[in-house]
Amino acid sequence: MTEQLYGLSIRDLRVSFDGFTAVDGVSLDVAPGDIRFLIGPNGAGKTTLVDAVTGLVKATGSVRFGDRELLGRPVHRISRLGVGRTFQTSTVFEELTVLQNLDIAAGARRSWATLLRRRHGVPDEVAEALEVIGLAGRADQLAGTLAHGQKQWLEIGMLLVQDVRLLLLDEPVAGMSHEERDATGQLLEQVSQDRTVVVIEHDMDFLRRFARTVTVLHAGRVLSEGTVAQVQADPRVQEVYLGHPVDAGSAPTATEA
Amino acid sequence: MTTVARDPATDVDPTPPVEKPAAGPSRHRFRAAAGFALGAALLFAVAPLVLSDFRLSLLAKYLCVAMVAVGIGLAWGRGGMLALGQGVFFGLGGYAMAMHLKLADAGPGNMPDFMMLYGQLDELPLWWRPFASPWFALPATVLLPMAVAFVLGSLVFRRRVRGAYFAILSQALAAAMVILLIGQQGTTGGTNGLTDIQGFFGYDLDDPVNQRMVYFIIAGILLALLALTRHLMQSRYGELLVAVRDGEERVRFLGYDPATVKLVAYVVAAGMAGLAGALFVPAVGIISPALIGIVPSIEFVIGVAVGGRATLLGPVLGAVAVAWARTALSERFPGTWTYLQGLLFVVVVAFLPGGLASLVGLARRRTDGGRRPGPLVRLRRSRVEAG
Amino acid sequence: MTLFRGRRILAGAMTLVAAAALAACGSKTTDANTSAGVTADVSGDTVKVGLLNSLSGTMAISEVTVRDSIMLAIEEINAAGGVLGKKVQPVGEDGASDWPTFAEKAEKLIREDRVAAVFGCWTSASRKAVKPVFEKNKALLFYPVQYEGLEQSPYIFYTGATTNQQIVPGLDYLKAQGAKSLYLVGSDYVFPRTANKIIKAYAEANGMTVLGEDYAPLGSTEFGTITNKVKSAGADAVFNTLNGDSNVAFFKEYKSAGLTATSMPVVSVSIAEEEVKSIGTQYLEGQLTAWNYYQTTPGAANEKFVAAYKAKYGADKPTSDPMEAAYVSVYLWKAMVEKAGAFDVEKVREASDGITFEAPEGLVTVDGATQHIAKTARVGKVGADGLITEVWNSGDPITPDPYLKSYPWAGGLS
Amino acid sequence: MTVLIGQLFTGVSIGAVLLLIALGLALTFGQMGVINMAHGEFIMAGAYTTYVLQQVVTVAGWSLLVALPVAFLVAGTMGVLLEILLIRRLYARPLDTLLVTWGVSLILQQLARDVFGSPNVQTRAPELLTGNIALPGGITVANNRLFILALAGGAVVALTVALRVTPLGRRIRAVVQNRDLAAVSGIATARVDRMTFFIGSGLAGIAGVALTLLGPIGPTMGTNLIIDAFLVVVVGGIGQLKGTVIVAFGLGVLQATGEYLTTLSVAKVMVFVAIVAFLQWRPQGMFTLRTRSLA
Repeated sequence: MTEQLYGLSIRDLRVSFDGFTAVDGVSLDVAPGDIRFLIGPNGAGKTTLVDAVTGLVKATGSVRFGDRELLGRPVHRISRLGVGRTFQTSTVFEELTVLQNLDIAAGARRSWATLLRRRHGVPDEVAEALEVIGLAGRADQLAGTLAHGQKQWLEIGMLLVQDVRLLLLDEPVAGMSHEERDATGQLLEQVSQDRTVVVIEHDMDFLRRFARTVTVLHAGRVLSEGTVAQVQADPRVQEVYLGHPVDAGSAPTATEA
Repeated sequence: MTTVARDPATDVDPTPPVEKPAAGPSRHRFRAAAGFALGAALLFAVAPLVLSDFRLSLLAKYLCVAMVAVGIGLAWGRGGMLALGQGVFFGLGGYAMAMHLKLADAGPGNMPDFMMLYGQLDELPLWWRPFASPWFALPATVLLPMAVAFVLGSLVFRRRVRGAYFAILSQALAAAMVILLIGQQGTTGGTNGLTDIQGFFGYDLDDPVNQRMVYFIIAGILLALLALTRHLMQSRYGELLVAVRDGEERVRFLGYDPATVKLVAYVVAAGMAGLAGALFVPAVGIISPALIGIVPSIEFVIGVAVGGRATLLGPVLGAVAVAWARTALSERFPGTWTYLQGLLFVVVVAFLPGGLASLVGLARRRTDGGRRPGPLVRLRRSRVEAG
Repeated sequence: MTLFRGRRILAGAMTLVAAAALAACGSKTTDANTSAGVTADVSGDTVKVGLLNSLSGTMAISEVTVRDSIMLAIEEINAAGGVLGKKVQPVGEDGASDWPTFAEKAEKLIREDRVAAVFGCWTSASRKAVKPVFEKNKALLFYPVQYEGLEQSPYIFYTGATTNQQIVPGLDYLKAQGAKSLYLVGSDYVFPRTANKIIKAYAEANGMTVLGEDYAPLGSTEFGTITNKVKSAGADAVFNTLNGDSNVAFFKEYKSAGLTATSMPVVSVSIAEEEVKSIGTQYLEGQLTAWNYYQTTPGAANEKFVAAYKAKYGADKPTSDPMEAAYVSVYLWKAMVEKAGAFDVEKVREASDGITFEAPEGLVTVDGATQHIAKTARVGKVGADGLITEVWNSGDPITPDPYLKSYPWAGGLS
Repeated sequence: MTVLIGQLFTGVSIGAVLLLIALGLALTFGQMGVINMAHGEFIMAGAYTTYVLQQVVTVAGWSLLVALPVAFLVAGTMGVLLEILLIRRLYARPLDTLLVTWGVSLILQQLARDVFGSPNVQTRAPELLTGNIALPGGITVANNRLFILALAGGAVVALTVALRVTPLGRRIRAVVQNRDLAAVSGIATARVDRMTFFIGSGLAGIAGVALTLLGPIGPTMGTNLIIDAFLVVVVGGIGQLKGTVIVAFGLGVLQATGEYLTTLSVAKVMVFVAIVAFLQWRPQGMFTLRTRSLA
């Protein structure tokens, strides 16, 4: 793990759908190796921001990871530059085994000759990831039969074997038990040793324990930025959240636009 | 984007689960080898002994349909691409073969009979000429469909035309192809198609012994295609294809281009359909637009659905069973076949989406005592698009 | 992996060995054709005949009526004592409007059921598909529908009209009526395209001009453009070779465009009484058809046929040319067998020349050389009651000439 | 020039037919994602309804008018039955609805054959609708085409108004835009689905009545229409009627023009090529309801 750490640098990012501006000129910097939490009320544009960074939606402005511009590249190219993400709903391949899931994630650079052969044994990076995410004992189990938390870990594991340098996680602990949250948080800390991590999360308790820096989005703009303490002290943040209590443990249930 | 949690219990999975090795690889392989030997014995020894010449030639025809089914199983069952226009590729292969055989029947320098009757052409059209050579025509039966599939597939998959859109487009392609063929009666035989094929590389097709030879070639090639498909399904590519089926966007985020992954399966399926069409010609002696339109293209799919779309053998057995049922039932109850065919579609697809193969799986799991996590557990579909 | 490869080689080897071993015994195309025909099973006190028609699919509309009239003929023959003392036992098969199915079912009737003769087929495509099957097995097909000619198979008897018995007389009639220009509309398949070639050659030789020629895909029901073209061309008459459903749409459009039988008559060659019924006299009244038989054709034989048909299938069921030709074909086969004194195919063929039958359409004679039938051509006009009444006939039966060899203007056609 | 204007009208009227047969699909496929291959047989049901009614109401003009609402009910009821018995189980796997409903369409065709016989049946059109209006310059406009144009236009307006104004329409739109949110907001989505299917299938019935003025009435009449109808909806884009309307007329004019310059066969192939090319440019169709779920 000697690879260099990169930071994410977003400048004046704008995304609009049919006249509705979901992200309205966001600029932010995530330092290499940071664990940055993105929070904000529903409709703040958090997921859209991640969508824009990963090429899922068209956007204007600039998104640089290290010294590479990401905007304008197709999804799979951005992915090959080391940018990986998870989704709010778990998106593992449920009809493949844990091992197959990880093996696919590890293989984007494989040649066709390799692809067209059968897998023999367990590739090193896959074995390593299995240990890190704690699913080594379930390698041959179908991913669809995993518990919810385990699926989220598998997703993170897939990003690890993919060897991404920037992880964008969309509500990774939603619906998890306390024990699972703790395990996930520790996993993030371990991962961030040689990667940059951005987390969208509503769970304030989880945020307080594991966030290194926080960006608050509101109505498509950056409202506040800083450490957990700084952000919590910001009166604008308190105003925005008034009437929107976000308690620890309450799973978000409404649509975020 | 939906963040409303869907209840996994009600969110029924659309596609039947992939077979999973039941035990260690060696046992699995042994089972496969045994199954393969059994199939070969049935096709090469039992069938020719038990069946009359006429029934054997019917079986040869069914096996051609089964070849198309193997390809559809790969593209649809594993890759999620509902290829409703396989008749196009079947037709391309069939016409390529029939054109060569017609030219061979006519003899060097002569034109096929129908061209003189209907086309009043003075000389062979330019695009027919290469087919006089078996060295061109034989590879063309496979490569031509693959090339067409490649062009169409690269256009539509790259633009992320999928699901229903893809199915309807491939159907429209079949319709367009039929109209084109019929419109060029002088050079394609129009609705008649290419008929009255006498010889197959010098062998008289009227001779029952040679018909039997054609049957053996078809059976052998079907077995070879099954072996190839089994290998593809079990390779890393096969796993990737399932992943694309269940979460195309997710695969994209892993750094693959799903279009390429799908393209390979689609092109391979097209090649198989082409080969099947080419072998259908000596077996039945005719290729015509009636075999490649929308209706036959959908009928190719029904066998696959009945047998079990995501399995290796399901499509083959399903295709043969449906084709056989059609012949048997329409002999005994002409006219009612349509009802049965319709019912078959409705019942199997609506109530038994895994096809008959899922019944086998169910029985097997029962004997296994439920030790391994059964793929029958209704999994919820990965909803990556919802991201 | 090794096991896997081994199997693949095994399969390949098996194929090659099997193929090579068997190929060694098979005959080459260069050999004399040695395949013996299948002989019909006439050992019992019945003789089987095959009925091969589409009972499902798009062609069922027409072919079911043919099946009905064949059944009528068989019943009448059985009631009168059968053929050579044997009852005729019909074996029905569904061609399902699918040409390869026709070939498959023909083979089944011949080889499995061992029928003495097969009656059926409608479209040229189905006939072309089964022709090699009958030739290979040396079995007999009686084909009851008017067709495009240019064919002569030793194992097919054509009891419908060939082109010189329907299309050419139709043109003669138009010419006599003073038509100088024609517009050709047809379905996109073999019969219309071939018919139109003949029409163009005829027109050229007879000082008529063909102002346009349009084809619609089979089953097409959108005739706005074609009608537009027809109307703006302003021909003296339209020669219509459309088939099936398309006719309905065409005539509805034709009337909507303000074209009538008096302003621009249409001569159709695929519209018989059954079709008139499904299109509606509202659209067809006064239009012309060319056939060899109408329900209204006078004569005792026809009165008997029409009465028997209606008694069996319902008073509202019309009789038509293909039905009549199918009905006649069974009687012709009976006469041939009785003349030959055997069901043997070769003997029946030898006995066929000169066989006559007092058919509903008038006297018909089998021409042994072409295995077609000499028949009288008739042009009729659709009446308000949905029946077609004759306005012209050729007088004597016309000798069949499937390749139009006796017509100088048709020299380049075949 | 006269011919060209005549052709333009032909194109528009082809478009009107396409619109009528595609409108119901725009609702069931476009809004619910169900690929109903039996839609053509619902059209057939509408046509046979006209035929049956004409046996009772013998004055052609009246029977046609009576047939419109009755055919709507008949086809709509068939649609609801289909929805309740089969499609409800298949919302999670839209591609499978294609195969299941194709099976249903086979059964319905055979049923029609057994009930009404294989041959086509005829209906009498009111004399008013078999004539034409002569415009200056030798252009004639067929009355039946005008009637269908008006019918298609009326159907579009009625549907638009219904979707915009009525409570059911609002619910339908809510379900289309976000099924889950609609469900948690207290909308009985299952009932809305059923009503949507009723209306969509009912529109097929109305198309069937209109088609009796133009073409054959027989067991297989639906199969010739279904692919064209689907292409219109696919190219038009889902979730909005606007695209269906524009594409129906666009394809109509394209086909009429192509057919005039070449042949009907070539024109059909041209239309197909144009569609593939168009989907290269806009893979989601002409207009798509922009929600992030489709991104």
